[in-house]
Amino acid sequence: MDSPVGMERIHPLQNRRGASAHVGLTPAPPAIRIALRAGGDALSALSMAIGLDLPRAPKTAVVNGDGDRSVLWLGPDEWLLIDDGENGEAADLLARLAETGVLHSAVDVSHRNTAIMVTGEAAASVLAAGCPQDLSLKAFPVNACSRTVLGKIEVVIWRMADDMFRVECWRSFSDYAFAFLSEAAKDVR
Amino acid sequence: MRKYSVFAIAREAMRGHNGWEKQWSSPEPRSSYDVVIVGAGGHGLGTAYYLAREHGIRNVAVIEKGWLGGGNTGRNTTIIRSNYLYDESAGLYNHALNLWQDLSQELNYNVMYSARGVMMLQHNVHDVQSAKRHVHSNRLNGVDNEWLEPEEAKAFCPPLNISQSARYPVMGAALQRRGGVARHDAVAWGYARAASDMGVHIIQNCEVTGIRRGPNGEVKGVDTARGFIGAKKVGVVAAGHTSVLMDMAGVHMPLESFPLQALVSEPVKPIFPCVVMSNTVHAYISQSDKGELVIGAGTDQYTSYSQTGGLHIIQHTLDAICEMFPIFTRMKMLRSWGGIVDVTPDRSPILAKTPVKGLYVNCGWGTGGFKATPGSAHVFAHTIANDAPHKINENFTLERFRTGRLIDEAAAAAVAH
Amino acid sequence: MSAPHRMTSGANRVAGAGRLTPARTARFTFDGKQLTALEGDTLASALLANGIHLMGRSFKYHRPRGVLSAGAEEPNALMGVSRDAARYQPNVRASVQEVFDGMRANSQNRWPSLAFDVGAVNDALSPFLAAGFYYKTFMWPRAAWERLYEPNIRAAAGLGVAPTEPDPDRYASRYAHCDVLVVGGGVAGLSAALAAAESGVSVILCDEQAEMGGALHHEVGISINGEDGFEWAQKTARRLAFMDNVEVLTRTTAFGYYAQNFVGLTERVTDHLASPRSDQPRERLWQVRARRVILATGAIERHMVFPDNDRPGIMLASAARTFLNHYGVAVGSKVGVYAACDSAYEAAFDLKRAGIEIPVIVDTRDGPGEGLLSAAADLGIEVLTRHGVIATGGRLRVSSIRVRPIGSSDGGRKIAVDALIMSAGWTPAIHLFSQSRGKVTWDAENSRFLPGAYAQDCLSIGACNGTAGLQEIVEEALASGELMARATGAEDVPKLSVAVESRAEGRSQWTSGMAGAGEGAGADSAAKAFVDFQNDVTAKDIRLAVREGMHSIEHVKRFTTNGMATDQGKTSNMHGLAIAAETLGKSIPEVGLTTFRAPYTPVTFGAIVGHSRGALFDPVRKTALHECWETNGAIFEDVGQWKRAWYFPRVGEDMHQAVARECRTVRETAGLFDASTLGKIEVVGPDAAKFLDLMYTNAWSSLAPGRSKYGVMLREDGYIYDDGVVGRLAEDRFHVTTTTGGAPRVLHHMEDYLQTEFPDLDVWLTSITEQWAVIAVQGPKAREIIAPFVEGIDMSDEAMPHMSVREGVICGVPTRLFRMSFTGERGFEVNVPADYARSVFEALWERAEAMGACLYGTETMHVLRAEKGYIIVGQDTDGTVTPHDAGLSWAISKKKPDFVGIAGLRRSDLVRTDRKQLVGLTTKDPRIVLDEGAQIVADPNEKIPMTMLGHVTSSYWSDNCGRSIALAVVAGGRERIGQTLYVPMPDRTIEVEVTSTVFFDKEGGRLNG
Amino acid sequence: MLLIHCPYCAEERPEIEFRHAGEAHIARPDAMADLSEEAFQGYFFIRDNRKGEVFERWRHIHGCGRFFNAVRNTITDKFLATYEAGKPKPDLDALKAQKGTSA
Repeated sequence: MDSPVGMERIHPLQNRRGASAHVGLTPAPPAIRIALRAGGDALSALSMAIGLDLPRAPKTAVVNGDGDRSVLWLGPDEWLLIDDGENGEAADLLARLAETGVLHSAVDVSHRNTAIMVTGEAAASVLAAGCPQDLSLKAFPVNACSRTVLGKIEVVIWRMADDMFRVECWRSFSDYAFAFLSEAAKDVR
Repeated sequence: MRKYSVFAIAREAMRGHNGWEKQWSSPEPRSSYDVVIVGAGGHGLGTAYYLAREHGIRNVAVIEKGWLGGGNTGRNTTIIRSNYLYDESAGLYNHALNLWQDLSQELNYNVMYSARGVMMLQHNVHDVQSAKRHVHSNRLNGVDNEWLEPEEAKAFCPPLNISQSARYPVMGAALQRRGGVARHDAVAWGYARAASDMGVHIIQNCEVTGIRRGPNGEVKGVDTARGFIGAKKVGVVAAGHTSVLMDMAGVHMPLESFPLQALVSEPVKPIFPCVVMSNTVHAYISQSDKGELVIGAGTDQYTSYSQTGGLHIIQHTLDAICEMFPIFTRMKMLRSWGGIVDVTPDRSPILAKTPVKGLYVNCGWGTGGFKATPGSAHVFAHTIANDAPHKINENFTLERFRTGRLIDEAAAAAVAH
Repeated sequence: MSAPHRMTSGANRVAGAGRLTPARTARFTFDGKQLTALEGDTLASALLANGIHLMGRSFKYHRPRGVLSAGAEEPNALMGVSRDAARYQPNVRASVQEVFDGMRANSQNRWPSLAFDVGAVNDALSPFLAAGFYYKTFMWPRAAWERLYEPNIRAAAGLGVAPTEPDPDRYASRYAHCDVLVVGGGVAGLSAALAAAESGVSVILCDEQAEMGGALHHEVGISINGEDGFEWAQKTARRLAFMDNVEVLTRTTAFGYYAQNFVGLTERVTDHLASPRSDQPRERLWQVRARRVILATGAIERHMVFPDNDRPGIMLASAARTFLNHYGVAVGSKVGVYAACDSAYEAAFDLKRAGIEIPVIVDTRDGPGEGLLSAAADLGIEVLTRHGVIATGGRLRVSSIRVRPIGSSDGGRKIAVDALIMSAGWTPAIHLFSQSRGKVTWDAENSRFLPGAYAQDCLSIGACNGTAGLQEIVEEALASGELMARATGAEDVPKLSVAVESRAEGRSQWTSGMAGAGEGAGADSAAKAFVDFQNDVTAKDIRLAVREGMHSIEHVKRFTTNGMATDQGKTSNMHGLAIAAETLGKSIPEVGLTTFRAPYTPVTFGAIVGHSRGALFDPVRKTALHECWETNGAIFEDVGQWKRAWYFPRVGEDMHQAVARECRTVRETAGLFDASTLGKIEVVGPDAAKFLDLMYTNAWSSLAPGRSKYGVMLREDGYIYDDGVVGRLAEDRFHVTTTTGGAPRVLHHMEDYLQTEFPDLDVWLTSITEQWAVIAVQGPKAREIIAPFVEGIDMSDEAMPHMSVREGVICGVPTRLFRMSFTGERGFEVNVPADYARSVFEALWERAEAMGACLYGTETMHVLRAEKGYIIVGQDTDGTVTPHDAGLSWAISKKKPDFVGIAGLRRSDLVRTDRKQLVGLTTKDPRIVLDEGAQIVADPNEKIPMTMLGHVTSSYWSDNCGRSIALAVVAGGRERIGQTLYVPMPDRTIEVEVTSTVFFDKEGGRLNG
Repeated sequence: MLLIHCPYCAEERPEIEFRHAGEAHIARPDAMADLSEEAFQGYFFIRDNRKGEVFERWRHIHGCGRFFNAVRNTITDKFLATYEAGKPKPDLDALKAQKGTSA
């Protein structure tokens, strides 16, 4: 995503890397994130605007065909939209949503959150060091997502593949999240 | 009652300890009493003791669902201090502290009150302001409490980590030297023995199932597992179960009961000389005479009568303990347990008459009732005997939740800005 | 590692016995003495192999003690074990700790040496030290308790020594979920796990020992599916471990059974290793949520309670059998047997077959189970039925026993032994079942408590369920595995069969036995017959407790300390209960059972804490601008979890000087400040204003878009809960700010009302605290500093007056620009998306610095706002302050029919005129800065307790005012303006005058200046 | 750590994702401004604190963020039901009977 002239976008986990033989920890690239809130009546119009069906089932994420935009169910009237920002800015998306005219709230939280990609065969067990949810494939299949707890912080965990999770957290907690996952990654048996 | 002394022990040692008497009797209940106390914990037994001793009211029964001293008296971490902020609380807890000092001698029972000092750690600027407010207020109220700089705190408690690189460095501490600990069981047993000796009936394994009221609403007695027991006055001193009992008399209480956990480590040789508390990181710790580290954990978030709590509560507490005392990670938790604490909206107790004539209530001590035991019992006995509060407890009323005149020590500690 | 030489691993190894490999040795020291063990040895087995029985001293009487057991129930053989100075662990059970090469073990609670311990004088004094003696003495003189008695009691108590160095080891933590958790890997647990696992459900199997097998460690002569029992156990464990749906954990103790099948396990990962890998945690905590739990925790053998039953060399029969059959160690050459239970016979037979002399089996009963007497006769062992052991001889190791017929009063017959093994029967290990809140039942026939009504979704099987007979145990286990698998959704459950043959089949091993004191330790006996070894509780102590009125078992326990040692009464509780019951003339269940509480065996704090140490103890929150402040030399303070820049000392400045300079510079020129930590909530929806009208005392509906206002939030009880500036971005969009500490709870509070009280309002709340970094630019030159960077916003006073908000662009990035001030100066708060904050800051600071502006921290912010009388919620208010008290009555809308707090605020105590009110204070001597928290009185000569009118909430040196200033809450304070009051300090009394809260620029002209 | 069924997430989740929020079904009085001290006391301070089944509020604060209600036994800590905020109190006897047969 382009930065305004001369203005460097400084990611809170910039240059952080962590890995062990069984797990990789990588800061996710900057992204557009919209906290989207709406009632049931508005969903089809909003879905149309973003080109993605807002999932109505709990714990579910959907991804568009190009894989550059996804929406995560966080609550019965709450979604997190993540867009890689290649095709526009947050403001464009907000405007498109506003144009629907339906009752909703869309708030730019692109900079509030940051994310860590946890990859590899041990990804789930590294997360299990601090996440009390059942992360087995059976209980937490690919494209399951949930706001939950990791150690002492709140995170959103999204399983993007069998062995790949995206962990979203607020930026000031990202140091902790990264350090926690690094520590947990040492304990892969 | 035969006096306890080193001579008595020597005499009994020579004859196989066959001469010791029962510490308290277990009589059949009478059909009625002048006063029935519901709940044989330290506060209840103490109330009976002071009724008999100070007010000459000896036709008293203390009725207990389980075994005496088996509730919060026998489940707490035994911390004693009186450095409270408000005049009302300082008055009440300092009254208790003054009584603690002579309690062993008064009861002829070693309750092992040990004034080894209670040190309350402060970890940020806001904490320091709040602690100093206490120190100043205590000084003008005649309550000892002094400010220690970090090095002084470390000198007072050598295992303390005062590294400035700690997550929450110690910025100082408030120390009450007269604060300390006592042996919890001994307090209940000592009061039971002394009260029993003056004719008080202690009736264990006898659950109260109802509180009867007469035609004019006044209290008539209690229904129990062993039948109806009449009483001119009834004092409810049942900690976590107070709401349940008061409901029987139609009085709805501003109380909620939460599980509170505590734990001890395996015993080790003396390593920890005092009591340390930290409200910021939520932990308190001392070492018992037996050598166990005694650690208080927090309450669970939900109300419960189960006397158990979650492991995550203990984790949270030990996180803090190991942060302040990194040498303790290799210590081992030997035993953990839970109690039920009754909490009022302002975290201060209710020690008062009730809207029901002849019914009195002593409750709402939350996590801190043990330290108040003798003072609470003393003024509650006064309240029952005179049908009017002692000056010390006159503000610990039920009415304060109507008028808004709360005694809110927790709120006064405020929160970080 | 030393050269493999058989004999080096101990003279008491029995050729051909045991399962350890003679070639694999490990060297260790005990009390400095160099010894050699075999790999797989426990400390206890290795010491016994080397002929060492004396392993510890008891807690109270310092009696010499040997190892009692071969397991977790060990009360005696506790040692300090270390790898190096920082890795020292006190109170380690020698019967559990595996030896590793280089281990150092030391005995405890003795001085100067284990063999000669001065503390043993307590044993001679024991008549004076009966149960509860300390309650009856040490009261005179009063002061002596703390100075003399208590220090001495404390020094004598305790066992090992606490570590004194920070622990270099790491601890790991893991949440786990499974369909079936099986606790215990004996025959029962393995069979159950297998049955469940074969059906495909997820299974966790854990066992506290190094290898699966449970009782098969000591039981030999068992064949399972045609092979040796222990071999079968190892094979089965391997088979399970290979299955994808199974986790097999050895050295893992299930220590706590919590609500809804939440079970805590600790896995000891490296304590047995000579050189752990650096990435290995020492222990791993497993927090398991299981849909079903199968408890196969076995049974614990009880000792016999008889006079002097505690000499080294006296141990449980099953322990001797384990030492022989598993470790290949003979516990003696001449081993007496004392039994009230058949299983001791099997131990005797095994020892005899291994060539160890068994001079006698003493059995309290009329006779043992079928076949045992003839088997004993076949092996040439003398059996004395209806006999008891009434005395033992030997000092540091048992050398003889004295036996006599039960009921006889003669002196009995002395038999020389060098070890005595005993069994009073087996206590089912119902600890976890009981922790799960299951109700136990009393099995009178076998004197034991068994699982009764279940409170959670679990099942007990095998010995812990009282099941006798291996085949029965196996059938029960398989059935339970199947049942639990089906209960968790398995449909295709294969039928397994496990065939068991036992040399001892038909002999009832797990039943019968006795609880309580035996021959010679009855009510009239003065002998020391130990019930609780570690705490030195004897049968007569229990009787004394009952005599003194301790009729509840909890009283007995607390009075005598029976069952309260580090073994938590695993061997002693039943005996204590039986003796108390007998003394009271009641049945055991009438006296009750003490409650079992977690942990089953002690758990290190480290394992419970896991990762939450050091940097991971608590998150450190840093703002997006943190590095900018760091670069510029900030000192930080902790505010909640945040690190905030406190002040920026230049070289040679102390805090006072730095703050004075920052304060002057802001008022003279300008300053930049990080306000990012303030909470921010975006409130969106057509009903947003209506909602805020309810949440704040102020009126919001009338606020025009583009304008902002200071808001006060109350709790329902009328006290100030939070405050902050709220800007209206559009008709349906507000940008709400909260205090730093209040951010999470304010959002929670608002969500609560929105969701549950006002669900019909169309409005949504989103936290944007971290979306926007906030650079406050305050001071006369504030506008000049930022104006060149701003696009699309007219910043003139006319277009953008004080308390305005605009959206636009700064430095090319989006901004929400607030014109507002917490300093009393013209000011702006520049909100920018956090990732751009550093770049924007650098651009602004380059210009600001050149213009003579400064960076300032929270301390300067505090001073400047105090000069203006602006309050800080949490400092000038606490949870007992109303808006009226704080001088904020103007912020309460008179027109609104409702807002949160409206009723509470009108209660009688909250409208008193003599409440503590916020005022200013100036000291008569302007140089004196009052202590924050100092108390205020009207009469400084009043005697203690003094009447306190209030306290100082904020106090600073104000360079701008050229004097000290303070805010305070004072009873009836506003009426007292102009009065003189006093602040008594320990060393002096300070005179103060009550003033208004505004000290600087009272007219407020500078806001627009 | 309790296991709590969130009616919005339609799943049981660990307690640390939730925050207890006190007794349920205490409606905020409509005419707050005119509330007497006695009525305020009853609304704000007096609590059932029952030993047995209680109606209580929880928020799935680290999950879907929703407040909901629960029926829980304070002796066993077992949940009898959870249901969405705003729904009426379920019939306790029916719940107990239902749990009794399924247990």
